Amino acid sequence: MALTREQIAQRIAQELQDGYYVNLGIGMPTLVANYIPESIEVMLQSENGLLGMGSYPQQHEIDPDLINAGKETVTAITGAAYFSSADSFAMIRGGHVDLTVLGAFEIDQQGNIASYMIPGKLVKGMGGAMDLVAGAKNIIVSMTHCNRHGQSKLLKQCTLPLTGVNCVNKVVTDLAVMEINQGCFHLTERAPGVSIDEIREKTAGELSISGDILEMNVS
Amino acid sequence: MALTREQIAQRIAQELQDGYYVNLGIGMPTLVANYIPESIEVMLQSENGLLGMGSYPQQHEIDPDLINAGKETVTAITGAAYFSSADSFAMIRGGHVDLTVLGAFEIDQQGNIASYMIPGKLVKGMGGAMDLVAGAKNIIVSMTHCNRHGQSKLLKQCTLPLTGVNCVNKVVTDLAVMEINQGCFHLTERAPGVSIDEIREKTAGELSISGDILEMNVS
Amino acid sequence: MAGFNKVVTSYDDALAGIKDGMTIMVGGFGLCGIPEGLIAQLQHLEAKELTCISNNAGVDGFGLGLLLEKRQIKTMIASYVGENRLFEKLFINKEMEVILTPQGTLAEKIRAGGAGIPAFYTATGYGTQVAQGKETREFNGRSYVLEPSLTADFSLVKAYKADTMGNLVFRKTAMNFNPMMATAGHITVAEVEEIVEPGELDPEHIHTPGIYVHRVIKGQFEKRIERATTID
Amino acid sequence: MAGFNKVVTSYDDALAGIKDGMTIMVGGFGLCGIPEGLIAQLQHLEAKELTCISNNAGVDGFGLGLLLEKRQIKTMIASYVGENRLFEKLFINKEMEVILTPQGTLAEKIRAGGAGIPAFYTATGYGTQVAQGKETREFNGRSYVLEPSLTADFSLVKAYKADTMGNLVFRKTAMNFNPMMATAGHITVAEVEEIVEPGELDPEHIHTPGIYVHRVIKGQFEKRIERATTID
Repeated sequence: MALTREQIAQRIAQELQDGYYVNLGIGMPTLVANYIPESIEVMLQSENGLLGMGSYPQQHEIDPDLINAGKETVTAITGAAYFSSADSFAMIRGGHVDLTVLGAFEIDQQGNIASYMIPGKLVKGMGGAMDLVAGAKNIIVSMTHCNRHGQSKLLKQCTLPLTGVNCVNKVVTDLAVMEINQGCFHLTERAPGVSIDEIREKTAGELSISGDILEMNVS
Repeated sequence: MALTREQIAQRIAQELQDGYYVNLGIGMPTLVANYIPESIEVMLQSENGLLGMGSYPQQHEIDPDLINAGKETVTAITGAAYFSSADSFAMIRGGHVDLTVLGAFEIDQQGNIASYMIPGKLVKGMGGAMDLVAGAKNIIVSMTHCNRHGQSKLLKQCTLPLTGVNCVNKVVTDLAVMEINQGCFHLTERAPGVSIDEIREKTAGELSISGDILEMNVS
Repeated sequence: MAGFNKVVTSYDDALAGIKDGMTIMVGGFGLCGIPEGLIAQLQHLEAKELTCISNNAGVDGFGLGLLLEKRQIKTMIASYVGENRLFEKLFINKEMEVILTPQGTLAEKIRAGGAGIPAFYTATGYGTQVAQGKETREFNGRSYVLEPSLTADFSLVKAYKADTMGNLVFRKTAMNFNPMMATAGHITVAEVEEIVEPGELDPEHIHTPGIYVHRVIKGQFEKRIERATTID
Repeated sequence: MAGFNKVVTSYDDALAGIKDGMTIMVGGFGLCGIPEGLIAQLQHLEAKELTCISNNAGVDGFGLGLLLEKRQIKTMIASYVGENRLFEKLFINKEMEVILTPQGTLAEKIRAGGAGIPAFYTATGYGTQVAQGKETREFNGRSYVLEPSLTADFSLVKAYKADTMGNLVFRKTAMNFNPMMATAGHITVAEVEEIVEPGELDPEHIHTPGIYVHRVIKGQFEKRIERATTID
């Protein structure tokens, strides 16, 4: 069965390693923070100027001067640091963030990503997404396998304006985990109960399947 | 009579205006700080990372973590700020320092300056001088009119490796004050008792003299 | 002798010299850390044909949204302009030019402007619409885009505290774009929560040295929250 | 689980991985704010053919002067190398390559390296020997030089305090080149006067966030003064 948003976040959280500095995009990627394994420590970077983002505040802790990149009120953990937007993106552009997780409208087999604009419909701007995909050492995209019309979002070539080129290393969808390299989606895991045929059918880009494809370990 | 080093500094101090941020180069320019008129306030920038440099410390105030760009121990005034070398030169390169005073081996009628290297003899490096001459809004050179061999240091064209091009606005020597523009030294003041003929004789570059040339007001 | 006292006591004095057609930087991220009173004064002055450089464009009726209401902005340079119906309408109807700029590139263009760097290369935006018409170039096998720097006639920033000499400190994530913008304005005006005497700010903790700040005014802040989100 | 504890307790651990031929950045301005123990360890390790990036080259017998004694430096990138007879001798006899770089350009090249900017334009050095062989270009009628950025295999920095997570604060003018170098090292090692627990450094006053710092060691500092100058 297709994963829920929470299950996608849970699977992505398995990619985290002890000591990682991580930037979680707005929306579904934010949920990953709820599934960080207790055996490791991870620091969250928020591109508006915070390293060491904590949970949402309790009502009495709300501080208008302390928000995340999604403009939600947050808290800071012990050992956090604040800095300017220039310093924050120096950190991101300079490749110091170990992992970035972000959503997308489309990705393609070249590792291109389209995530910020639907011409004529949704024109809000790229925010920090273009810097994040250009700068992070490792980029995981978190999204549903198909759009609401049932069309694949894993394409041969993106059709929407690009956020970045040749930058996505891995995608975790409600149906599968795939690595992207050498112009191809490489299936590595499937959602519990989802058939390889269904994944093949719903992946418009070049798909490579080899060896046993295990089921994702989510609860 | 030719001015002393202290008198040159005294004359340059008359160029300071209330509210100026000023960088004083190593050596003779440093003396300018001793002649800031009491009627105005000036902030001194030291390019190793201090805005608001104070006087030298008393013996018991010496702090190895607080030095100026000449590596001398100094103090900081009330309202000072410390910052990194990158931030310091952002300030300098960005044109935020109102006035830079520095020494030179040679200057020429194009406003070029040579101040950091005598090939085969003195090869210590340019330190911050190249950034200062490229960045400051207004540059005054402080030097003797002639070298120890009696040769003019105000030339048609510098002979030594340049520190910067088309950047010197004014020079104050032991003999004269001159403005530099349109490929010419313009004499504006002479040292008390020094004749215009002597200045003409000791200025190798193109010299323009017009109107009354007053004596400098130094004590 | 005025010396280094940068304090002004009226919003008229704070924005004296603003003219139609000027380029104005405005600090803040969303509604966090914006110079609320200076923006209101800008609306009050009715300066027109402005080029505004700000990460966002406020919301309907608050922040830079106030200037949109009066159609004061001709060109908007920003990274994210959502959460603002009027903005979208003006943008889609082409009543306003919008130059969408990646957030990190925007921050760096402003820093470069203040630091006397006319242009720099960044990988951000390579292969996207952002790079269209711009020079690109390879360094060590990777492709980069040449980005020119930005400066402004006025920079309007919000700080937590200032001393009378214009030294500024910011609070938490209300820092955001304010420090770079302070360096890139021909005239920089800081609206702050508290003005203290020189010496009360630790010289090692000053985020923006006073050399960058020309006027300081004590403001009143509503500090509206866009998305109050709690753990409860 | 090591988590974010960056503390090491021996100089061997602090510089583990240093190899002949590496590029090493070393913080400090003159003898102010230099990582004294890390430099001594570098001499002890006898790593050779090093490219050293540091504003200065120490003095005879102290700071980077120690590495000169053992001829460990192949190439020195610095802005000012006076006050050092051995250095002058090695330089003039061409036993060492020296790349003199204007101080502000050096600082910015290092900052750019840490910030993922491969190159930038500056007016500094235009028309001088520094611009020889480099691309120049006009922006708005003024000429600029293209300067590539710098990074290092190791950056050795000196801070006043670190917490165990690698957050750093510097003291007075001992800050100088240390913060940028911390961002530009593949491995950054901070030698500090005091190590404190996370939370003891105010998050708004941290100069270098721990993301840039891989190892922290408590050092012993002589803090030699080059020019003790008093008002007396």
